[in-house]
Amino acid sequence: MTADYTPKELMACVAARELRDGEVVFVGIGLPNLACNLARATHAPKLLLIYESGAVGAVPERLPVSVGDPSLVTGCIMVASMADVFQSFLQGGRIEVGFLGGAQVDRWGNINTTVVGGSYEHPKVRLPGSGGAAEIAVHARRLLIIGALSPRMFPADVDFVTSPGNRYHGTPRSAFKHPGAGPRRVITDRAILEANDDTGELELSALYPGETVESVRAQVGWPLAVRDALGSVEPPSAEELRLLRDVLDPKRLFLKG
Amino acid sequence: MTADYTPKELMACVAARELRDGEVVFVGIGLPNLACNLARATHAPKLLLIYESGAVGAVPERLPVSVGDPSLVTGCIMVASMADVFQSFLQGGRIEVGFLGGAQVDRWGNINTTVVGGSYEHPKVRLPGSGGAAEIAVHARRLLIIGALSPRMFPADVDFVTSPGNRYHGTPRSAFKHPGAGPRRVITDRAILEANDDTGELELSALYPGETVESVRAQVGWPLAVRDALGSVEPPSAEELRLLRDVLDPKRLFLKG
Amino acid sequence: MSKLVSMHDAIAAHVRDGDSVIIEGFTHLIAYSAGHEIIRQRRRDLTLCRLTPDLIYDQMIAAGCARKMVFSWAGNPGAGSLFAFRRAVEGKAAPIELEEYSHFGMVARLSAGAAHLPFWALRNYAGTDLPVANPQIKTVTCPYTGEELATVPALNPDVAIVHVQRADIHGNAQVWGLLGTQKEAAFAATRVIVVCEEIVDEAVIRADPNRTIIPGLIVSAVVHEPWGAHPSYAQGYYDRDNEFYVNWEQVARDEASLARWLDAWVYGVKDRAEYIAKQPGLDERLKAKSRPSGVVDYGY
Amino acid sequence: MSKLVSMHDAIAAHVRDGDSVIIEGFTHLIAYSAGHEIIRQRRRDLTLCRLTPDLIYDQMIAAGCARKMVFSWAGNPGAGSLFAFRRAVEGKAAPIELEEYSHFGMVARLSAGAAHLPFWALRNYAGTDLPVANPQIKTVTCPYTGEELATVPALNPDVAIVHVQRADIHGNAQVWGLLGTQKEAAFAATRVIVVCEEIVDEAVIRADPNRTIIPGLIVSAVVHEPWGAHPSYAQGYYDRDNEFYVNWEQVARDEASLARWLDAWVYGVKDRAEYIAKQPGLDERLKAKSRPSGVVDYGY
Repeated sequence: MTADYTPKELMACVAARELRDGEVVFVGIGLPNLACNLARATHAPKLLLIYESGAVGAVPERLPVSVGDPSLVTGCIMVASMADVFQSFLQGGRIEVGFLGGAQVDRWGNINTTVVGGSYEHPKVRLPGSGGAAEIAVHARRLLIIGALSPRMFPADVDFVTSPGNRYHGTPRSAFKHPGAGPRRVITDRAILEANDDTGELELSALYPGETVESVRAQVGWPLAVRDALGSVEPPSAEELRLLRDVLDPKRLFLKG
Repeated sequence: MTADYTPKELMACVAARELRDGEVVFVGIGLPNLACNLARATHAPKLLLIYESGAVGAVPERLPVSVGDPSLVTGCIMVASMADVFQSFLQGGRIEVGFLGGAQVDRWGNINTTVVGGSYEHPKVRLPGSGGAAEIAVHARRLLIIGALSPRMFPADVDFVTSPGNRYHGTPRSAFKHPGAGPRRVITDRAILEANDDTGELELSALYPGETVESVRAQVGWPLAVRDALGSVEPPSAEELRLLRDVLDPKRLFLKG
Repeated sequence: MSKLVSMHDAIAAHVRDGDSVIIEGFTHLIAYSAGHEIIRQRRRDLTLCRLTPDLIYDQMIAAGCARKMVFSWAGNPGAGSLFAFRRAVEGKAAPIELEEYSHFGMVARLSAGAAHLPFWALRNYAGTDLPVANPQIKTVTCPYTGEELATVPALNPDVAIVHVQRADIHGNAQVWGLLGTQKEAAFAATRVIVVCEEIVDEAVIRADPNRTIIPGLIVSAVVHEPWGAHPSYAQGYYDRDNEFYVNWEQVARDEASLARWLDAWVYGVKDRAEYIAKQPGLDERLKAKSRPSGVVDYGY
Repeated sequence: MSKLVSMHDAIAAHVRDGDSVIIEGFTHLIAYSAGHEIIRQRRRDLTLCRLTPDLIYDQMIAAGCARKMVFSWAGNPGAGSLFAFRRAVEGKAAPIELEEYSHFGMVARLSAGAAHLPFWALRNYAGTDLPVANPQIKTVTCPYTGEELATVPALNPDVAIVHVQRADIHGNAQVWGLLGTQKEAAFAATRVIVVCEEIVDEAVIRADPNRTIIPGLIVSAVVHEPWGAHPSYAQGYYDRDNEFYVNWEQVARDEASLARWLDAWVYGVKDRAEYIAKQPGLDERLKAKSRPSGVVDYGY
């Protein structure tokens, strides 16, 4: 064990530990990809990675910089058309875990990757939009959200709901009959938030080393509920750090900062 | 020119002459396949053949005995999945000519390949069913029907409408908004029947050598209308016969009888 | 973890009385070996689904496996009739229930099943008797144009059995030549049995990932069964046994002679290896001549 | 009859002011060369459709070609923002109209377009603001289960432009590696321009017909344009130019610097050959290492 690690490194480790061997994961680039490959290199060698680009069972020989990187194709198990990715794999119920990030995540796990400030028609900041996020949030059997805590990123309500969380303007997710269970956990740089089984509200469930309830609450735009039995989070092991730094992201493309 | 030919040979020639160079044809096995390959070998070298099995641009080195024959695949231009054949090629409006046969063809060009006699539930004779015929009759821009005349095969009304013709229980085809124009011509062993542009009724439009209006009417189960200007049909040329007999069906798999 | 098992064990584990079963394959790659094993294990009350029932379903009907057939073209391709099927429908043998579509309708049903949608829309069936014969053919109104389109319901069989040219032990399966609707059938099914001509190393699959039509993650069992598609064919391996299809007319026209055929060629052999050993000369008669594809490059 | 023409002539003949245009390709095989020629020929009022607009649509927006964009993810993949797009939407440049879906929605629109259906159903969008922002997202009720499903309308662009690894002069086009949604885009469009890395003999296509994704019968023009997808990539030919994507942030953040880039690299070159000749060393930096697929056999 070592105290010499960055928040992003710990986030990658926490995300990796969420994954069980043999699961089918719909992966995005960046920390989710690092987390999956860290899991494959440690406790989950049979994790199956599917990218929205159509690469199934990818074993990239370099760090992919986009979900369409050619290294995801060379030596993968199957290339699916995007129609098959979304219809047969995702809507077909074959994806166990989905990973999403976003510019904003709210109290109910709704994610915004569309616009911030102003209106949809006249936004202050225009973001890229859904990509595959809306359907991942609908269909992945369980959804993990990953992102660094800040009041700006974690407001009480997002400016635009791109990807459905656990409640939409007061209506619970169950009313929409989405096949997936929705956001279960949010992996941040300070703590793990977890959805309340009854209400779907995100609550503080585990603190990273050195963090307190107050230090986390200060970064969140709503009165964050705190679980009775708060979990703790192990810092990265020496082996996890070695893999992340020497093998998985030696140029620190996604671990910097 | 030679008088020494069989009705089936002439049918194949007449069908071949219906095809224009460069057309995209949805082909079945037997006489339609022979006709297309005869056309390719004579006036229409760029005819493009598509089989419902998914073989596009096939150039079989032997006579295929089914639409899924491996000789249709080796050296073809594209193998399409059946979903693509029916959705993108046929429903997508890419097929100019469709060929169909059937156990029964009626006054309106409706085709039956399902049941003869009795009821649907308790038929006297159970036929194979639609296969791709229903959708070919809906979508091919023009439909050619091919079959030997007989009162049994050409009743006033078919026992079951498998593939739509030009009128269904009094309702004109136009009411169904099918993309294809429906059966335009019926190529038989004695004459060519053609659909009336207004009513869709099949009428006698051309006689084969040696046939008369009466000899044709005797084989048809309704009072067959006769066009004012009856066309005549050239017998097979020596070259057409040579191709059919020596090149295209030397074992007389489909030309016998 | 390997999913490789014997045909006996695959059928014993994954095909149960009362199941809906689809053995897909359009002329090409029909899993006859699996059908025969289902007959040998005397499964009953199956709902047999398939675009083109072919001889294999005729044999399964004759053997008493079927309660119902869901299909779009029931004939002997290029040769004639399915006689056991006809006897059942024409009142000359124990009846089976029918649910009938066109090819496009069956493809659409499997597309819906694979996509986990309850229905599929298509332009079809208006002005025909098919929706009269089958009330499962319905309509939907387009929310944009107001057009009325035909619909068919999703088909999600309990088991799909797919014969492929090659697979690895995890069930990653590759096919070339006619693709039929095997991919859709596999994704639509709850359990999937992959039967292959060749078991190959995972590295062979990974060298050409665009040829994979079924990923191992949806596969329950893998069976290695060379010549398992006879008398249908496997492009690049062996030709279709047309003689068999033509001769079948004589075998099947008569109930007793069909029963004798089943005794000799299905009940009377232990497995596919025995079935093949019993007909020497197949290799000389049907083995494919070589027509190589050429190589493409997956480097970057 | 050969359909092979120069990029200049293909764009001149098939892309008109006011057209809806789709240059499809997911990261892989993006027809940059065609986009640049559209800019050089100063097309106006285009509706640019595409899942991932990428830098090429950002360049076309900056050049004033676009009236509207139909899309699902507008970013610089792996690097950041599309700044010309953002300026247009954030009120800092001439505005463009937006019609926005998710990836699945766009794929569904193209699937409907290719199948000549007016809509496509999918399980999506309930409990999000996307149908609020885009009233074209509607619903339909399943005639079997009564479930309410989301729908999107068919997308049938006037022109689809697709970059492929190889094609023959008739437009029969083969792709391996990521397939994106190019096949659907081509079948959905009224006119299709195929741009290829390599023109091959028809015999090469016919030796491996399962690799064909677009048949010549739907193709209007074929353009031979080696390196035509740079800075995106062509599996087996050259790698993605990631440096270009990363450096683009600095080029495009400022309107004037983006205009200078267009002057130098689009208006300032006659064609793709000049564009490539202007950046020596691409070959050494990006040329693909070999990873052969292996051979399969199509014999019978």
